[in-house]
Amino acid sequence: MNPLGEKYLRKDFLPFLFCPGCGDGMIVQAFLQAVDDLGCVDDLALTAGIGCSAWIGVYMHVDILKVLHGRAIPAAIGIKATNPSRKVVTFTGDGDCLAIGGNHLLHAARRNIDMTVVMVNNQIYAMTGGQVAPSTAVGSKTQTTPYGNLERQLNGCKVAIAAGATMVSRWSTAHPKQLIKTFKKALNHKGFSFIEIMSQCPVQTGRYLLGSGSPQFNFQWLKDHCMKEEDPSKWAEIEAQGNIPVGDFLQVEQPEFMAEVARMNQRVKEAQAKGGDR
Amino acid sequence: MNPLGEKYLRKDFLPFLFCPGCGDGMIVQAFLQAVDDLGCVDDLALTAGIGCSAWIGVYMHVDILKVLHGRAIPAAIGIKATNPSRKVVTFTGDGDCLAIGGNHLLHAARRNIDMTVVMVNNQIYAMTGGQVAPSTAVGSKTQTTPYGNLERQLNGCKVAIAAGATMVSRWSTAHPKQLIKTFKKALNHKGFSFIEIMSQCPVQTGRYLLGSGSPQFNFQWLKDHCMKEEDPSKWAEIEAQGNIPVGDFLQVEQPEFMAEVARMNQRVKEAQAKGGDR
Amino acid sequence: MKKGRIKVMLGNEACVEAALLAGCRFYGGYPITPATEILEIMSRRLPLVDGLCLQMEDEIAALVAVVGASWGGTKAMTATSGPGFCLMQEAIGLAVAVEAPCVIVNVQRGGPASGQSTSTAQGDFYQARYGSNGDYSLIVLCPSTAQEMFDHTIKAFNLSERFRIPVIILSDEVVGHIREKVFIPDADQLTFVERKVPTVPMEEFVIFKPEENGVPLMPTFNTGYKSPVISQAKSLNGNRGNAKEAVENIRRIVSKIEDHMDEFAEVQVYGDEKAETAFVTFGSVCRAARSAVDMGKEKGLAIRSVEVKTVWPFPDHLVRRALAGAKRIVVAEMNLGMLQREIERVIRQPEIKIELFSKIGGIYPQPQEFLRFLEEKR
Amino acid sequence: MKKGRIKVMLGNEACVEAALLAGCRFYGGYPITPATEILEIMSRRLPLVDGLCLQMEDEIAALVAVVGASWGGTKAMTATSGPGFCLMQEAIGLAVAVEAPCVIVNVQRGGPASGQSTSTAQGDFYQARYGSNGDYSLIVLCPSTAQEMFDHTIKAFNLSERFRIPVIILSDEVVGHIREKVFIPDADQLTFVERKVPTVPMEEFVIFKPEENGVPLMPTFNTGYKSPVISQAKSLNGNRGNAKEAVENIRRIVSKIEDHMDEFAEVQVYGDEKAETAFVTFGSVCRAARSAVDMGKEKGLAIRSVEVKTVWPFPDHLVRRALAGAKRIVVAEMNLGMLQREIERVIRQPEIKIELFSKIGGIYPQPQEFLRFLEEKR
Amino acid sequence: MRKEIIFTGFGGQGIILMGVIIARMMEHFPDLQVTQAQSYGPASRGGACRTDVVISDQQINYPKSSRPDVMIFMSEEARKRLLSEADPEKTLVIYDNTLIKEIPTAYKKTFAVPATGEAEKEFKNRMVANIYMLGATIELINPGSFDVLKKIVASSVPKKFEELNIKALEAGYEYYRTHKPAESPAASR
Amino acid sequence: MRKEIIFTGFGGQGIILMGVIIARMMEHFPDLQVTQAQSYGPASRGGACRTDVVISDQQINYPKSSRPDVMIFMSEEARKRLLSEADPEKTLVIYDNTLIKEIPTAYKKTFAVPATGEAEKEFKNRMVANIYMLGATIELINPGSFDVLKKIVASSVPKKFEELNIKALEAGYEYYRTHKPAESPAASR
Amino acid sequence: MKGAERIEIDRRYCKGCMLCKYICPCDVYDLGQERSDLDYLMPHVARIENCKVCGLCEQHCPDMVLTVVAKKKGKEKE
Amino acid sequence: MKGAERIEIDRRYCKGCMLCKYICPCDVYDLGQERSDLDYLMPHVARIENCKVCGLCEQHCPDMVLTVVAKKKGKEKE
Ligand SMILES: Cc1ncc(C[n+]2csc(CCOP(=O)(O)OP(=O)(O)O)c2C)c(N)n1
Ligand SMILES: Cc1ncc(C[n+]2csc(CCOP(=O)(O)OP(=O)(O)O)c2C)c(N)n1
Ligand code: SF4
Ligand code: SF4
Ligand code: SF4
Ligand code: SF4
Ligand code: SF4
Ligand code: SF4
Ligand SMILES: [Mg+2]
Ligand SMILES: [Mg+2]
Repeated sequence: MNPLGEKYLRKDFLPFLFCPGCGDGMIVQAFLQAVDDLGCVDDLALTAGIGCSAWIGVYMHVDILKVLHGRAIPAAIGIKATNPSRKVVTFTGDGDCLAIGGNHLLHAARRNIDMTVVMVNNQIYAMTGGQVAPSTAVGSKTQTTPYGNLERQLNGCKVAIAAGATMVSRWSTAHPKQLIKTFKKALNHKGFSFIEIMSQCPVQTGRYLLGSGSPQFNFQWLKDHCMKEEDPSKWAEIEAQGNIPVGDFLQVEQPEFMAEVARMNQRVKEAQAKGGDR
Repeated sequence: MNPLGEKYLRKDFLPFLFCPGCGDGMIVQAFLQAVDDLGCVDDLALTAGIGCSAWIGVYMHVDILKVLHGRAIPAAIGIKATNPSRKVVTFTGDGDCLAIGGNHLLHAARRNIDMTVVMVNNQIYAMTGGQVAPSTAVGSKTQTTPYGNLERQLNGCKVAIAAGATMVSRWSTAHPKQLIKTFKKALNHKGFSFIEIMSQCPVQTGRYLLGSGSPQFNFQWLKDHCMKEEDPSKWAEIEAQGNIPVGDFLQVEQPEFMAEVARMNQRVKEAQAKGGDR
Repeated sequence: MKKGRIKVMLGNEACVEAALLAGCRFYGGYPITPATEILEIMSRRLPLVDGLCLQMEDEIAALVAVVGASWGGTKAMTATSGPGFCLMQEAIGLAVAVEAPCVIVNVQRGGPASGQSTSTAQGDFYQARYGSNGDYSLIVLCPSTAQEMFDHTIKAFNLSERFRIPVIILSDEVVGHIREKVFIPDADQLTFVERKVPTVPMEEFVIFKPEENGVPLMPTFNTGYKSPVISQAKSLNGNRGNAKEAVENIRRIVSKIEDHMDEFAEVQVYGDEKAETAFVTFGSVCRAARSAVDMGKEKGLAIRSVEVKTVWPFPDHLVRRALAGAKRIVVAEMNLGMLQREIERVIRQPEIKIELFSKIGGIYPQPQEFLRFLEEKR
Repeated sequence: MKKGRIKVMLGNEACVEAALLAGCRFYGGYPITPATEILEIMSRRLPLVDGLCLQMEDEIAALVAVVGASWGGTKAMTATSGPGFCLMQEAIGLAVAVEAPCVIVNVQRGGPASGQSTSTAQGDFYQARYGSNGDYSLIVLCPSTAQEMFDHTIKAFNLSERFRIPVIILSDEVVGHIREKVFIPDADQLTFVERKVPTVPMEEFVIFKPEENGVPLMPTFNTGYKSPVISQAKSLNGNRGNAKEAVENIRRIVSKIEDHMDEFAEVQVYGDEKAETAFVTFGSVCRAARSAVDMGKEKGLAIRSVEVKTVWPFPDHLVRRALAGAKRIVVAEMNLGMLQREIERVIRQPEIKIELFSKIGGIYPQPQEFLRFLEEKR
Repeated sequence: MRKEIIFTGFGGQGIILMGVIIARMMEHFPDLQVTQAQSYGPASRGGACRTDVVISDQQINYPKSSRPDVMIFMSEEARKRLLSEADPEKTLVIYDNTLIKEIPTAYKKTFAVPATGEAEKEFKNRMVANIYMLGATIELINPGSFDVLKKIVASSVPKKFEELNIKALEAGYEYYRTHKPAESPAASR
Repeated sequence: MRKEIIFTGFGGQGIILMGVIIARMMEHFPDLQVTQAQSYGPASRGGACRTDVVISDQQINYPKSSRPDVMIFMSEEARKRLLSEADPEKTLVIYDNTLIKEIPTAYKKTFAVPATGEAEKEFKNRMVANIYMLGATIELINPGSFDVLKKIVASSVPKKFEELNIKALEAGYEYYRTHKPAESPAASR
Repeated sequence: MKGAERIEIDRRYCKGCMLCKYICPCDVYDLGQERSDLDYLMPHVARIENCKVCGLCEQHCPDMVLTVVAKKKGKEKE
Repeated sequence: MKGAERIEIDRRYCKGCMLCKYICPCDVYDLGQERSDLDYLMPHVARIENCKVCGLCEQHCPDMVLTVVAKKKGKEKE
């Protein structure tokens, strides 16, 4: 264990169940670094769904509720609703978040409830062995698209923006420094933040999509294909070249849901004290 | 029955279960007019979910599969998948489509499967008696937001665009002519089209949101608040005034899913005939 | 007699009233007839007590949010009807697996599928017990009056906290939509159970080690225990368990309830307890059966009506006792014969045929029909 | 003997092979261990026969798309495991209500909730029958070998078409993931049932009027009948029904199956049909029980093993017959006692205790343990 | 004493509210039990709509009406579908004769109230027909409780419609006083 | 005749494939039945991984191994967890001695194969250790079927790795020929 | 100029919403006294001579029960 | 200039992914011969003298098992 691990990991849960060279472990580390920098470990409450990436939070010694496939966001809402001062963070995979869980993303974003969704995008369903995900590129051969994927990608960041998220970023495991910074920004953002992290999965994505199961190769692939570009109007071009725009895309201030709830409750109780029933 | 009704309605299902002055009946008529103009009634196959608006298609004498709340789109996909030459149209409410069914909208749009989703937006859950919908304006008092709605609206058109729909329009029941034209465009569009129709619900929306249960008042409200504006950059301004942009927002050509499937099957079978197994 | 007040209330309203008294402060819901009033009234009432009522995007999100709120340290509930109850099944399993106390109301309507949204039915009898995957157990209570809607809701919260499980109130349209007088005891006249939280230092605490009563202490997220809570079969420390640990985990979450049934199981008998003719009923049908018993009495017919109040875990023992000596057993229910199967299982006397008086399609049985059934089928 | 070929296949693969032979041309699915191979193999095979395999966004969409495809006029199926099976419950009710023939495979894994994804279990026994809301019925088949995965899949398609219902293949991880020799008869050696479509003029056709066999003709969307198909309780012409019509509709969709059980119900007996000691099993446990019967025989113990192949509607009659004369009945299953309850219900002799040999946690029972159970519990 | 009353009409007329008001009144009668049960079609307006109120001095088990003492019809469709539930000899059949042409003479006890017509004519608002009807029938339902009824009506309608409703209620009561049926069945049982 | 073989190691070594290949071979032996059952942990790599193959001239009911004739260990963790399933007297314990230091002497029948070491050294590819191991053990599993095995291996791996795998297979077989255990248990039962 | 020969309102299904009356630019309708089969007060065609057969009422009728029958050509001048 | 006193690799959990070796700009690591407790070949710290204590290897190690211990200040000149 390195010192960060010594400080924050659940020793009795080790080793990580991730495969050798999996990006998920790197995300554990980057997140803990951000938490350490902010000194906010006691404020955290995490949720997760089902998938490899859903295990990221389990190894951290903080409150975590790991629920059903696709349902990490409503679980987070329940926790936040009852503990408004906690920093609630959801770890979810691209399948977990965009396939089965897509609707919850829309609705959490539109509510602008103060929480952070960290979506780990390894471009595949890894846990179940390499099936196509909504994030898999057109043409890719996976275990369920043996002749090439015909479905266009769902762009989590675009969807989050359309639904009303007030902070949206995308980075990769090859950007640990930026990632740490963005984590910190999100942890302090008042509202709904969405962070997509491109992450290597040597075993499934590597093997089926990229043609190599080597961790190094897969890590390098991310380095080569993630290009910083924060202007949405330039994304199409980058994407057309098979590359992935990364950066801090959006951060705006909007009324936050739990704060609005508190204001409403206050107002309603005052009105009632005055005798009106509405 | 007027002549259009005589020609196309299921006589033994009448009367419509809609309340007096409900916009849903006007949508039946406008849709049938479009179908009549195109002469495509035999090509149609409809699906619907649950809600007042979900009954729109039931009265038309065409194939219709009315399924579960929120699930009209996957039902349509199953029908289209097995009958690629049919014109498949889904009638769905704002709750049906954007609340419980939001995820299916995302995925049908990204697939660009050739079908039309007609989302009837009466800004409320009408069938169940006037609860808040994702389309209800902030501040509105409904049966489940007695102190005012705190959740920001989900904009179906924006979401459909972000997810990859290739045709997107919004009109209202106060625009029957434009609606008929847009229906015709959608019925001929090769790909996923999304049509949002602002519609009056005098009984729930009228009563709870707009303060009058009069059909005329509610109809006039739509006339007054729907403003033609097809440039997305100007929407925010219109919306800030409490108005609703309408128009034909988007139409582009992209590879259509069922056509791609057919090409793939062809290719794969040819490869197999040549002896390769992939 | 208890102190309190009397109010004419909708069954669904009585449920809300009781939930608030029991300390419910989070409600996650989704509208559906005939349960919608619970959500609507909650949305009016919860803000007044600093609670939160959320209309979620669907029933799945509703129950998962309830589970989140429960682990957040709050008493929480949801309500729905058949189609929504289907959607909640996976999350019911979740609540069982993560041992999150919560209350789920199913105000039954006609099925299958969309069925008959405004009509009553009792077709979710087995679904309430077995609708989720795998081995599990939970408690299901069946009220028949607005008063019982109130009483059972208090009981449901207490049992959910006592056992750390989802408790289901299996009501139906008749009970949810009836308006009648409800006695609301003053809060100090009632007993409220609260989940037990750990007090030992974090390092010494083993998250899923049961106390004597089979239930582990609950380190909710407001206690500072930094709890790992996963939906998989787990070992005592909360990590994924191996096969042996999985066995222990599953057996424990089932037996913590089934070994303590005498704490809560309830079967009532109305009418002549020694009568040879017995009706067996649950939920709203109890009421019609009672009237039938009364009518029978007027006509000189001795009848008992056995009312199963806690239908799951099925109280074999109590039902057997309540039916002891009965020669003719008629199960009356608004489905095609579900409770009947349990009675067949429990009353293993081949000479007694377990008859079924079944009403479906939303048609609530009339007392006269019970008596007619007894005559005609004789 | 039938003509055909022998191939070593995974149980899940045998299922696909049979489905394609039976004419399945649409598959809507979502990956989940241990059912994923069915989706994966379908995605390779269907394009070769001009079919379509769609990985949908979730299990709800998967089954609803299957129902759509079925009404589209195509034989269609899906497969899943516990958590996904939960999500499909509402749409199972839909398939029942709109009488859409389809096949649903549940390759069981450990529950509750996420449970043990890679381990076997039989905890969805009741869920398969009662997981959806309201009164309904459907057929559930339980294979125990890769060969039965094949045979039951053919049978499932045939029954689904015959009765216009969803047929569930309740398999488990052991059967889904076993590889063994499967005999694949040539297509002309098999019988395939196709749904009956109407031929009368559209105006004369009444969409939900049953034929003699209780099943209405199916005017699928490729027949030109302009069919109105709603998920509500309906009248014969397809419109929302009143109470009376609802009763008729619901009774019919249940009795069309339950009145014709002799067409498909299947219970097998392995070993000594007259033995006083009987195991009762279903699914993969049948195999271990057979080995136990053989081992017992070697030791001079006479045992019969009663294998319930079609578990729903539960074949009371056949099971009673297969158990006639048994003095000691041990139900062996990988759950905490589900089949046991049905046996208790069916064998109403108070002197016979229905014993339970239960293995959970993903631990497949060894034949020796059956014998040990017989000795120890004596 | 058990009295069963059925209110019926179509959705949107406020039929259910009539039952609710009667039920809520009973909070003021400690010795009486009450149940009010409703059933309605799926659409919010139109469709038959019905509520059963039972008043008794005993615990009420069966909460629906099986041999109604009073039936109040407020639409022609409701009359068509539900009149058969009335006992021609015993049931007092009250009907809105603006909407219902006639009741077969087989029904011995009847009382016609032009609630909708009066509401439209006198109050320019069909929505108060139900309250008018309540005023006209309260003496037949629970004699001597008009004052309680007035209180409950006032608290059951939005503030801004309170005056209108009370006026309609009083007009209905007046109609009763001037037109009441010969024999009051409420007194007779 | 019933022969039970267990292959075990960790995820990613291709343990399951070894069982699959043996099972598929049996298509070429009409008189033999075969079952291959597997179990593995949730992650795709790491975690214990195991497959049971049963070969018999009778119908195979119980498809798992309860008293294995042969066990093949390809990781230290697998040895730790599963060696207890071996019968010290009867089970032939085969192990990859690159990864497994030793087998307690209580186990009478053992055979060490440096599969991973050879794969790394000779073929610069750990991924073929399993095929090497198959080559080294086929005579102990199903004597005389090396040619069938070769055919099945060729059709079980991607075209571009076919040659490599066949070489590894042959190298394993060669290792067996030169190092085979004194008594062949396959022959002895 | 076009004119209406007659305007048919299908009394089986009219729900008296009066959108026809509201939308008519030529003040053809009044609120009537007659009730449809569904118990609603129907519109009354009070001033058919005003009708320009613009079709708006027919197009807006939510129950599709309204038919404006134009005068036959040649009849116009009568 | 900074230097490493030692580099610790926790053999209980190292999975031999060699991302440390890959990311190191100073060629400090070789593929080793020793196996971790999880049966993977671990990296070998072959040229510790090259190490600039940039921390990249530690930050990139997906199993958080790697610790670069910098020389204490003052020791640098030794
Ligand atoms: C309801 C349900 N359906 C399916 C599954 C099976 N399942 C587990 S993880 C997973 C996909 C995970 O993919 P992703 O979210 O991308 O996570 P990754 O493993 O790639 O990190 C699936 C389909 C499940 N557990 N529950
Ligand atoms: C699973 C499920 N949840 C809830 C319902 C209840 N329900 C029926 S319609 C409806 C809302 C309809 O609103 P919308 O889609 O906007 O249609 P509208 O009635 O407004 O046209 C709801 C919540 C249901 N039928 N099924
Ligand atoms: S399968 Fe992929 S994502 Fe999952 S642990 Fe392995 S490398 Fe990571
Ligand atoms: S409730 Fe509203 S949407 Fe529904 S039928 Fe009535 S007016 Fe139309
Ligand atoms: S618009 Fe149609 S339904 Fe409405 S009043 Fe006019 S004719 Fe009747
Ligand atoms: S056709 Fe035009 S002018 Fe004539 S009645 Fe209708 S709306 Fe008025
Ligand atoms: S990066 Fe970490 S896990 Fe990978 S080889 Fe280096 S020390 Fe081991
Ligand atoms: S700290 Fe930097 S220089 Fe030193 S070993 Fe690690 S990566 Fe190489
Ligand atoms: Mg993924
Ligand atoms: Mg709506």
